[in-house]
Amino acid sequence: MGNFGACRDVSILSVAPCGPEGAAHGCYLLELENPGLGPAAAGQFVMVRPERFGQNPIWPRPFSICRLTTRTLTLFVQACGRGTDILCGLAAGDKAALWGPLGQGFALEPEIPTVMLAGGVGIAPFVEYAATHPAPSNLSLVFGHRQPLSCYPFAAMAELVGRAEAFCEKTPDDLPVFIERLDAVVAGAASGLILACGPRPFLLTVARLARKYSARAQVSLENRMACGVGGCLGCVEKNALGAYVQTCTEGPVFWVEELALAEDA
Amino acid sequence: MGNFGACRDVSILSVAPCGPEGAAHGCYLLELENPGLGPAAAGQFVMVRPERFGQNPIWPRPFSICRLTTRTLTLFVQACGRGTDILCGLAAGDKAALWGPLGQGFALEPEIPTVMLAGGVGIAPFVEYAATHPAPSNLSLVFGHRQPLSCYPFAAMAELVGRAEAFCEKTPDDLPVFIERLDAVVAGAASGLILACGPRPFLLTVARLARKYSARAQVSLENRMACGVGGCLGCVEKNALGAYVQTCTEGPVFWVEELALAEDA
Amino acid sequence: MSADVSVRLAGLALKNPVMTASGTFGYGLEFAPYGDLRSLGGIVVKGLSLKPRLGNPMPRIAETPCGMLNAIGLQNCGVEKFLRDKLPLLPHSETPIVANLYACDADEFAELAGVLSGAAGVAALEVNISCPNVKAGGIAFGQDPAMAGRLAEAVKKRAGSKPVWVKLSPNVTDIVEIARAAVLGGADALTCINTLTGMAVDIRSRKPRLANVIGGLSGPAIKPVALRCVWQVCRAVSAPVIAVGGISSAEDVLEFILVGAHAVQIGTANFMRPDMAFRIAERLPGLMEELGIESLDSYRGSLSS
Amino acid sequence: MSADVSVRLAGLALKNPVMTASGTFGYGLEFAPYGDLRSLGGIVVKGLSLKPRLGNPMPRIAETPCGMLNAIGLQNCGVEKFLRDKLPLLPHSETPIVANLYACDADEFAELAGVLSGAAGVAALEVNISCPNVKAGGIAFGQDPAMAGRLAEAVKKRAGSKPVWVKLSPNVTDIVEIARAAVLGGADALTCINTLTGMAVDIRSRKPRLANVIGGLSGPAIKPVALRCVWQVCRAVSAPVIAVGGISSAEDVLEFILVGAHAVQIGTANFMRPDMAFRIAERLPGLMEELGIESLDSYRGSLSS
Ligand SMILES: Cc1cc2nc3c(=O)[nH]c(=O)nc-3n(C[C@H](O)[C@H](O)[C@H](O)COP(=O)(O)OP(=O)(O)OC[C@H]3O[C@@H](n4cnc5c(N)ncnc54)[C@H](O)[C@@H]3O)c2cc1C
Ligand SMILES: Cc1cc2nc3c(=O)[nH]c(=O)nc-3n(C[C@H](O)[C@H](O)[C@H](O)COP(=O)(O)OP(=O)(O)OC[C@H]3O[C@@H](n4cnc5c(N)ncnc54)[C@H](O)[C@@H]3O)c2cc1C
Ligand SMILES: Cc1cc2nc3c(=O)[nH]c(=O)nc-3n(C[C@H](O)[C@H](O)[C@H](O)COP(=O)(O)O)c2cc1C
Ligand SMILES: Cc1cc2nc3c(=O)[nH]c(=O)nc-3n(C[C@H](O)[C@H](O)[C@H](O)COP(=O)(O)O)c2cc1C
Ligand code: FES
Ligand code: FES
Repeated sequence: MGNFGACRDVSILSVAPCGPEGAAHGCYLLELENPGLGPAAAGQFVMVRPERFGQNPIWPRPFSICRLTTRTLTLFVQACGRGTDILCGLAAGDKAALWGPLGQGFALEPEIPTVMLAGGVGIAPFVEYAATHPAPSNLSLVFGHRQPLSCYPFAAMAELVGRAEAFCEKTPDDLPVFIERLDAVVAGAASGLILACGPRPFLLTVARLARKYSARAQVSLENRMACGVGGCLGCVEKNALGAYVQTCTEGPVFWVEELALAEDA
Repeated sequence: MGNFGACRDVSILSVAPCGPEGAAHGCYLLELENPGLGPAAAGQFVMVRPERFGQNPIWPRPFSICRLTTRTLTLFVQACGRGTDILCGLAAGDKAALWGPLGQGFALEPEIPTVMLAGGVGIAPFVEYAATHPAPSNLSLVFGHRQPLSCYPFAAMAELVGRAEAFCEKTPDDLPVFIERLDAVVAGAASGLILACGPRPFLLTVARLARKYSARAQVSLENRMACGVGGCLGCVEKNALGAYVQTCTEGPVFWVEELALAEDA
Repeated sequence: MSADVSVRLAGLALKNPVMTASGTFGYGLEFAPYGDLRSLGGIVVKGLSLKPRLGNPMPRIAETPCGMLNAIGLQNCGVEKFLRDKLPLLPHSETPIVANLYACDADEFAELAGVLSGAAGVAALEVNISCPNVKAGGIAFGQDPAMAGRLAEAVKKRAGSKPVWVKLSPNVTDIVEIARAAVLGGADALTCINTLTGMAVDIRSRKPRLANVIGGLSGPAIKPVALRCVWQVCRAVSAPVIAVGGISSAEDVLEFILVGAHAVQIGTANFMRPDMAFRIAERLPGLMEELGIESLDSYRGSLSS
Repeated sequence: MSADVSVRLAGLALKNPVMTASGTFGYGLEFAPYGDLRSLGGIVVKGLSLKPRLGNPMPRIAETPCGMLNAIGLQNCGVEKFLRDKLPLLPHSETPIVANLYACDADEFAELAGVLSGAAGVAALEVNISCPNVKAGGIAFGQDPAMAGRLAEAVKKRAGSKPVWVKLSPNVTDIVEIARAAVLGGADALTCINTLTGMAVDIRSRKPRLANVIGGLSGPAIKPVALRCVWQVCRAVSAPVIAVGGISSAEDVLEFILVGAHAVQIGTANFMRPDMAFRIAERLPGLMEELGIESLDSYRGSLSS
């Protein structure tokens, strides 16, 4: 088969648990061949479909670009379902179809103090963001997590950026405490740039706080996607005008005020 | 989950190409844990469904017992489709559901000169037959094959049995020559016992020759099976009375005269 | 404190909602080596006709993506032989054994019901008005509301005290219409769904993969269609619904209870592994506890929208 | 000597039979980075209505075994914007671009056809009388033969010289009846099939997986149903049939040609990888050579039984 353009068949180079406890908590780093992906902005994503999927599951899976070098693409993947379980069980040499970089990445304002708010696997795009930021000392990271900290690519980031803190949510009681902390962080960063990636409830909280403190904030959505290229209209989110916009092409990163974020979708 | 009886979850112990050229020709030996399968007659089979199948393919796959010891079950598998490709790509430690021994094996008449006629993977049950036969010197083997001989478990059998010959079918022109040879073999063995396993056209030829020379002959069918236990009525063959009999429970081994073998099924 | 998985279904008390589907579990006995038949909520046996039937020529089955096609053509040993040779060996006093009825017209259905009405070990009659694999009757019955009602009535009249279930075809424009007609005709419960009509071909030999050309599609592939049918029928009729179509896990069972089913049947999944139905029945209470579901009655039909 | 993959289809000359299915290939342009749009047999764009439509609330899609459900609800930019902003960017002089029409009644369909009849870059009109995901019209149109005939007629009258294709629903008792009505009404070709109506639920949240509750099932799971429908329709009508439903390989394409289809559409498989349709179109001639098939015309409908 010829090469048809921007969708390529690549080899998996390695699949490794992230940190000593990664396997137990389903946290993996996947390294793939970089088949020559164009320049990427942190926050953009790729679609991956291992051969192993066969016809089931049917859809590819979207993942943030966690680290892109000229030779390799690294994804940080949490095994949490059929597709990610298969992905994290792959071995070097297995094949996957890969296309990207897709969508819109995070705003980059090198001189502006920028706070990265990450929840769980939502840390993935910020690894690339920090690694490619011209002035990482202007960055700070607030990271909420449930699995042990070593299961995430946190330590290396903490060394790179100006400030990094992690908050472990062990019980439901910890949640209000974390939200309080986020409130303080957003309040303090309202004049800078706020970027958030994580589970939907986390993003809703960030959006609410951004409005509360009139902060400039972007959120990265993780809507269900079938195609990733704007072809199915499945991944939409309601925007501020009441229209449905494709999160795969117009997102996944949006300014908070662009969207009519609903609690329930 | 408890143990519900005769269907068990076992580990794959090893998957290895058969002979130096096995991988190139899709011929593999699979070694599985023997979870305590009851005593088996050569010609009986097992159903295997690797976890890896997920929901697609939906059916398990039937394989002849190629070798059964107290600790291990060996299958000889030709990768020729979705299911067998997956099976032959498994690694030690992968899990599969396994049930059997199923169906009716070959007749065993230790004192009677017995000719085993095998075509391709149809050699599998004869490995067990020869290994468990009380007087293997009464056995002879005629083996028709397409892949290199080293891709099949032929050499070890040849040492064990009284006589063994192999016939390589390289081009379509070789077929009539092989059939001529089979004619001579069946003619010469008409007073003994003839057992055959292989592709359907091969079995039809054997059945025709057995009738021609009034030889006592058994054939082992490879009809498509969904359940392997008599539950679906999918695997039937027309018998001499015009009724459809389940090949998984009443076969796969039948006396030639029990069946109304049709050219076309 | 274990979750309550018992079910009352049109006069029957089931230990649990997990039954087996007709044609996928033989006469039950074939699966006895793989689990305790008494642990099942019920066993529906292979479709029975008045006289033994040969069934269709081979090949009769073909694999499809996440499913399969079959055109068995209702091969069976006939009702007499079933009652004489098979039923006595089944644990009918501990688990409801349900007869699945196939016939070519209303009179024959009535006669068959009459024969079965007297069989002590038979707990209910399931009327198959939806088999796509036979020339006479079969699916056409289940596609015409008037006919469906008439057959339900004919069977009910001769069924004595046995509950009558009517098994519906999804190959219709409006399954609710057929469901209503069957209930009006006297059905005590409805089984939803039989197979979807499908086909497979071999591009090399240029032949259909089934000698019968068309067959019935079953397995996980059809679960979304079954779920939709069960949901529609549950909202429209008050008779209890027994769900079938692509169920292969305890989670799937709860999906069907959630949209309103009283009980379920495991079909094609029995071929994935012969202990499947047993495993699902065993797993269900634990899953319910994990999800905080106290009883099926409390969960049934609780879908919000 | 390469196999002949060209097709004549109701007045159109296609390079090859591999088109893309409405709603699964955006407006075509989204897939331009993944292959040469001119290498396709045709491109059917997302369903168009007279006015832009918002579509259904989210979530709109759910994965199912070997398939998916969608309830997009025909979100589209409206026919005007399509003609103004999208069509000029498509290679319409090299590859037929087909408009897929959705409307709420016959008058609206006719008006829409009128608008499109004048658009030079539009090669044919595909009338969607079978969408399960909208309240008004949609699937009900495709379930009533009289209505199907009326809509075909209304569109045909205003379509000018453009061929009219009518897209059929599999959610009917008898698809042949609808097919005949559409052809009598004036359809030049029939597209078979749209999605099967299905549903999925979440046992934890107790909610439907689609905000619209029900949706359309597509993908390899439904291929056996599509194949059966195409076979039935091809035997019953002389109008050419465009097959769609679960096609994901060149082998699948030949299956549908074998039962009588003139051309095919790739739908859900475009989501498996965005170069899927291009790959299938490229692979087809090679596969035909391997199988000794000289032309599609010689292979079409050659199923033996
Ligand atoms: C732009 C984008 C970037 C992402 N980046 C990462 C990343 O860097 N690392 C990472 O681990 N995960 C990331 N995700 C989420 C990841 O795609 C999902 O976890 C994955 O698709 C789930 O697949 P599964 O088969 O394992 O789960 P499933 O078995 O399909 O479902 C498990 C759960 O995940 C939800 N889900 C299923 N598919 C998706 C989907 N496509 N998007 C979101 N939720 C889904 C289901 O509703 C269900 O609740 C990203 C998602 C998006 C949209
Ligand atoms: C009793 C019995 C014993 C067998 N023993 C062996 C053995 O020892 N070693 C071995 O390699 N093979 C054996 N087979 C055949 C083996 O089961 C099939 O090769 C296998 O099921 C094909 O699966 P697949 O998914 O690779 O092929 P598929 O992709 O499903 O199909 C490839 C081809 O195989 C045919 N086929 C599919 N399923 C079956 C089936 N269940 N039985 C027969 N043909 C089928 C199809 O029609 C098709 O032509 C045996 C079969 C039976 C019934
Ligand atoms: C091999 C096979 C045989 C079947 N035979 C019958 C039958 O005799 N009577 C009947 O009512 N349904 C029969 N069915 C339909 C099943 O009972 C069930 O309704 C259908 O397969 C859908 O469920 P599933 O997807 O779980 O298999 C048969 C199905 C299969 C696969
Ligand atoms: C996301 C999605 C959107 C669709 N939108 C339309 C549409 O707008 N108009 C239409 O006629 N069919 C639409 N369809 C149906 C497809 O064109 C096709 O008929 C169906 O999906 C079956 O083919 P498949 O299995 O190859 O996907 C849509 C299908 C999907 C999956
Ligand atoms: S995922 Fe298909 S349009 Fe966004
Ligand atoms: S394989 Fe099911 S009855 Fe033989």
